[in-house]
Amino acid sequence: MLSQYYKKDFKILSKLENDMRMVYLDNAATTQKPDVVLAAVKRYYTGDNANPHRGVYELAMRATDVHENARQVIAAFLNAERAEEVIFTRNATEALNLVAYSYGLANLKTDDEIAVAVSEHHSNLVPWQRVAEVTGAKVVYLYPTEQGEYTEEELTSKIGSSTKILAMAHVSNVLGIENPVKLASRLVHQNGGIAVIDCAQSVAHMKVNVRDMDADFVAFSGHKVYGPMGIGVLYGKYELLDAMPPFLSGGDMISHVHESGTTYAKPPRKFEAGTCNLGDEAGLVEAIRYVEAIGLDKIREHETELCKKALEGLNALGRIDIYPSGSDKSGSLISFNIRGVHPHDAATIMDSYGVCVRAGHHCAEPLMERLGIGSCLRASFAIYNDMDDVDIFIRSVEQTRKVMGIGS
Amino acid sequence: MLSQYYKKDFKILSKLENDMRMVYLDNAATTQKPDVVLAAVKRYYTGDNANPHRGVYELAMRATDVHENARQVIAAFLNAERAEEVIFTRNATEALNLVAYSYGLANLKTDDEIAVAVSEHHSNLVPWQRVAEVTGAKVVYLYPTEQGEYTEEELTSKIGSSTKILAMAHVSNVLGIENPVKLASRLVHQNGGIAVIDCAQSVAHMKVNVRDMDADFVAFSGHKVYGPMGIGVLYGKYELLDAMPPFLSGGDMISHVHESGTTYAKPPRKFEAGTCNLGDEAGLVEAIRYVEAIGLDKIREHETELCKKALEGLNALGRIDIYPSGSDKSGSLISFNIRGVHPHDAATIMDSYGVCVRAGHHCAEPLMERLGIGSCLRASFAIYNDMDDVDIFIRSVEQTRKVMGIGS
Amino acid sequence: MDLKSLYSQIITENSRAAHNRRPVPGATVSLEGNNPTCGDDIVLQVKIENGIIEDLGFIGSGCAISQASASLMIDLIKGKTVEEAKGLVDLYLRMIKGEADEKEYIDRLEDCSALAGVAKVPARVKCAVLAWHTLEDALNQQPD
Amino acid sequence: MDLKSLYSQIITENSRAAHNRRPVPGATVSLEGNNPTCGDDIVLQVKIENGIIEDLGFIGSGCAISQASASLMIDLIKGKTVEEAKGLVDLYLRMIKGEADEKEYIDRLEDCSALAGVAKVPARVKCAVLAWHTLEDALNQQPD
Ligand SMILES: Cc1ncc(COP(=O)(O)O)c(C=O)c1O
Ligand SMILES: Cc1ncc(COP(=O)(O)O)c(C=O)c1O
Repeated sequence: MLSQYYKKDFKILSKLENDMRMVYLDNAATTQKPDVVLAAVKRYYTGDNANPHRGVYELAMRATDVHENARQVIAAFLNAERAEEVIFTRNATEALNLVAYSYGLANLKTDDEIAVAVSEHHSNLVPWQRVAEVTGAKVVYLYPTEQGEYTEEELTSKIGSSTKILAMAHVSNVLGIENPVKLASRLVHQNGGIAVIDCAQSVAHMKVNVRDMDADFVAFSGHKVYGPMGIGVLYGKYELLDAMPPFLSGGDMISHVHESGTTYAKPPRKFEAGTCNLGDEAGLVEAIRYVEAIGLDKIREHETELCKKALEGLNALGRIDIYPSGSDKSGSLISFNIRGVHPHDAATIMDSYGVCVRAGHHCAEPLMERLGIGSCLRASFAIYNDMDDVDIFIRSVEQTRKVMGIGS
Repeated sequence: MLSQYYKKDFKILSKLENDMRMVYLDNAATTQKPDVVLAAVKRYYTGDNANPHRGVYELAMRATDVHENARQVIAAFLNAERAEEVIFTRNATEALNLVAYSYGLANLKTDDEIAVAVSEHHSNLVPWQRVAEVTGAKVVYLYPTEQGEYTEEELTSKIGSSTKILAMAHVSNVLGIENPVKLASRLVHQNGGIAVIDCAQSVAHMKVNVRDMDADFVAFSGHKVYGPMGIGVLYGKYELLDAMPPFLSGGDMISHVHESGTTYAKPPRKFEAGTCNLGDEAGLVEAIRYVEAIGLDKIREHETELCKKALEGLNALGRIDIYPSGSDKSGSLISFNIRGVHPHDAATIMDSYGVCVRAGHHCAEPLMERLGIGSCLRASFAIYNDMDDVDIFIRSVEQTRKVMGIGS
Repeated sequence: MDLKSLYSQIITENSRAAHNRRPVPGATVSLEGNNPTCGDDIVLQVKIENGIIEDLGFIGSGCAISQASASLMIDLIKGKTVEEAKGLVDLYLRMIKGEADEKEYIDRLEDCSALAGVAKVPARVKCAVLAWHTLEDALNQQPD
Repeated sequence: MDLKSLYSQIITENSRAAHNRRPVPGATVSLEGNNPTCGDDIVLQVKIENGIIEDLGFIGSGCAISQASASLMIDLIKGKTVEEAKGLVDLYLRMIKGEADEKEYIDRLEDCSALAGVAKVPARVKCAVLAWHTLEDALNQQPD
C-alpha cells in the first residue's frame, strides 16, 4: 500500500499517544506535515530570509525569488493561465473574505442574488451573508438531495439572471463528495455572474484545474495539503482581479502614496499588503512537490480504498447513521453518528483508543440543520493512513458502544 | 559586547555571501531568526499539530493549549490586562486593517477627523485614507519638526473635538526616534477619540507597555522581533473589541450560523476567522522568550551604542545627509543619503561588500515628500550586530563614493 | 484515567435525569448556555424566592457529560440558598479543573463528585461546566 | 561581476547625458514609466513621423543605472524606424536578462552594450529596463 512508503515521512505519526499508536483521522481539519516541508521552511530561514521586493541586496533578491517561484509553482499546480492570478493569503478563509469584501462590495447591489450551497463551510457562507446585508443583495441557498447531490434541476432553478455570484465548494467538508462545480460555473456565467469555488477540501485529494472548472475564484489552505498553517491561496481570473479595488492596504500593494491619496499596484501585488509569509510559502511549494511526486490519482485511489473499507466496517456494525444517508460514494472522508451516542462522547472514547476523529458541526451549521442533527463524527483520510488505521478505527467505534452501555 | 554571545544563535549570519561576511543591517524590514525559534516551530509540527478549538481528541487539545498559551505570553509581554485582548493576525498590516475596517467603518462619519502622523508607514496610513473615502471622514496629517519630532503644539493644534482616531507609530521606520504616543493618546482620549499605535518598529527594541501608553489598539509583526513571518498581533482594549463588528468571517469566529443569519463569538475569537497559524505562534512565543531573556533594556543599550558609532562614522566621512537632519538621537536605525549618489546605486555597491542596507521610500512616501527626497538608505541594527559590522558598514560607504567617482 | 468507569457513572445518572429535564413554571431566571466547540446548548430555568433556589430545570441537548452534569447540579442545588449555591458552584469548578481537595468535594458535592474524572479529559471540561457556568450567570443576575 | 567597471562606464555615460534630459517639442507620445521598488519615475517623450523616430527625450529622476540606460537608449534609437527600434528593444531586454549573444549585442546595441553587466545584478535589472519598457509601450501605442 501507498501509505507504507509515506508514513515514515511524518514524524508526528510515529509518536505514541499514551503508549498507543496514533491513528490520525482528522485530515480534513488539517493534515500532518512531512519532514521535507519542515526542512524547506527551515532552509528558507537559514539561507534566504529577507523582506522581499523591498531590498536591493542579494539576500533580498533571493527572498523575492522564493516568493515569485512559489507563485509559479502554484499557478502550474492549479493550471492557471498566469502566475499573476495567484495571490497568497493566510488561509482559505482570508481568500474567500478577500473576494467577498473586494469583489462583492464593489459589484453587488440591492436585489442581486448570491447563490450559496447550503453545505458550504462557514468561510464560504458567512462572508456572503455579511456582504448581502451591506449591499442589499439576497443569499439564495442551494439544497442537495438526501444523497448529498446538487442536481441540475436545483442549480437551474436557483441560478438565474439575478445571480451575480455562485459560492460552492468543490467538495463539502461534511458530505465529502464532489460537487458539480463545472456545471454550476457554466450556469452562472450564462447569467453573467461569477463562480467562487472553495477547493479547501479537494486540493489534497484530486486535481484542481481552475481552467477546466472555469472558476472565477478558487481558494484553498496550505495546511490541508501537507503544507504549513500560515499560508493560503486565492486564484482569480486576471481581468477580474485587475478591475477589483484592493482589500488590505499598506506596504507593497501600492504604486504611489501621497498625502492626498494613493494609487495601487497591479495584481497580484495589489492584494498582498504587508510582509508575506515566505517561510510558509517555501513549505507549501515543497508540499505541492511532495503531492505531485506521489500523484493525485494515486492518492485518490488510495484514499477511496480506505474509505470504502471504513464504510463497509461501519455498515457491518449496524445502527450507524451515515451522512449523506445511504451514500456509497466514497471520497476521502466519512461523516457519521453512532446511534444513541453523542458525537462528543464518541470522540472522547475513540481518542482513548488512539483514534483522532472530529466531532461537532464542522463549521457547517446550516447543513447540520438540514440534516436534522446538531453535530456528527467525521473520519477523514490522507496519504499516510493505512488499512490497520481503518481496523483500529472500526474497533474503537465498537468499543465506544460498549463503554456507553449499548454494546452489541 | 552582547552580540558576541548571540550572533552564534543565528545560522544565516555565519554564512558567507560571495566569500564575505554578511553584515545584515536591514533589521527594520525583517530580523533573522534564532535557532530556538525555528526549533519551536518544528517542535509544534512534530509534536502537537492539529486544528485547535475544533477537536475533542488530546492532540487537538494540545494544539489549543499552544494557541491560548501564546496569547497569554503576548498579553504579558505587552502588559495587557487580559489575554482576550490579544488577537493573532498575519502581520502588523492586517492588524491595522482590521481596526480600520471594523472599528473605522463602524464609528466614523462625515467630517470626523483621523489624525495621522505623516511619517506613518503606508500600513497605518493608506487604510485610513480608504476608510476616510468611504465614510466621508477627513485625514488630518501631523507634521514633525526638522528634527523629526512631533511637538505638543503640533499635537494640540491638530487633535480636537472632531478627532475620532489618532494613528501614530511608536517609532517611525524612517525617523527612528520614539514618538510622544503617551501624550498623543491622552489628547485624543480627552477629545473622546481612540489611539491606534503602530509598534512594528519598537517591539524588538524597547518595552511596549500598552497600559502605560494607554493605547486603544497596538499592532506589531512577529517577523520584526526575531519571530517567523506569518504571525502578527493586534492588541485592543476589550470593551472596544467587544463592541466592534467582526472583520473576516468564517470558521471559529461564530457563535451560531443559520441560513437566516449569524451570531458571533466573543473576542478574541470573533476576530480570528479560519485556521490560526499555530506553528508561527509557537515560534513567536519562543522569540519573545529569547528577547526577554536578554532583556529589552540591554538590547536597547547595545543598539544605541552601535547606532552612535555608526553616526559618528558617517559624520566623520562628511557630505552625508542624515534624516531627520542634524539628529543626534540614536535609536536602532539611521536613515541617510550619500550626497551625489542615488541610494539604489549605493545599496548595490555596499552589497558587493557584504553589507545589506535598505534603499527606497521605506513605505513612507508622504514622509519622503516632506523630506524632499524620493528615497534614502537605511541601516538598522539588531542584537546580533557588532562593532565590526559598523566598521564594515562605514568602509562600504566610503567605497561607494570611490566607485561612483566622488571618492574623497 | 478510567474513562470507562467515568462513563458508567454518567450513564447511570443520565438514565435518572428525566425529572430535571423540564421547564420550570414561574421561573425567575431563564438563561441559555452554549458551548461553541460542541454546538451544544442548554436553557437553564431557575426559580428563586427569598434567597432560596426553589426549583431548577433544564432543556436542550448535548453530550452525556453536559447532560449528566446539569442534572446532578439540579439535584444538589435545589433548596439551597443563593449564597450556598455560589459556594458549591465555585467548588465544583475547582474540582473539574483538578484544583479542589478530594475530601472536601466528595463531602460537599455529593453525587456530583462522580464527575471529578473529567479533570483528566481536558477537551471535555467545557461540557462538564456548561450548566454550572450558566447557573453562575443566573445567580449573578439576581438582585441581592 | 566587476561592479566597479560597470559603474565607471555608467558614470561616464551619465556625465554626457545632459543633452537627452529634456522635453521633446512636438512629441507624439509621452509616457510615464515607474519602478515601484525604487520609487523612480521617468517620463519619456517621443516624436514619430512617417514611421521614423525623429526625436526622444526624458525627464525624471532615478538611479545612475536607469538614467544611463535612458540616455544610451535615446542615442541609439534616434533616427531609427519603429520596426528597427522594436528589434533593438527586444535585443536589449534579452541582453539584460543574460540571454543574448554577446557578439550580436555588441554589434547592434553599440554603446548600450556597456550595460550588459547588469545581468549579474538581478536587483537592478528593473532599473536598467525602465526606459526601454516605457519605449516599448510608447511604440505599441503607435498606429502602424
Ligand atoms: C512602522 C511599520 N509599520 C508597519 C509595518 C508593516 O509590517 P508588516 O509588513 O509586517 O505588516 C512596518 C514594516 O514594514 C513598519 O516599519
Ligand atoms: C470546505 C472548507 N472551506 C474552508 C475551510 C477553511 O479553511 P481555513 O480554516 O484554513 O481558512 C475549510 C476548513 O476548515 C473547509 O473544510
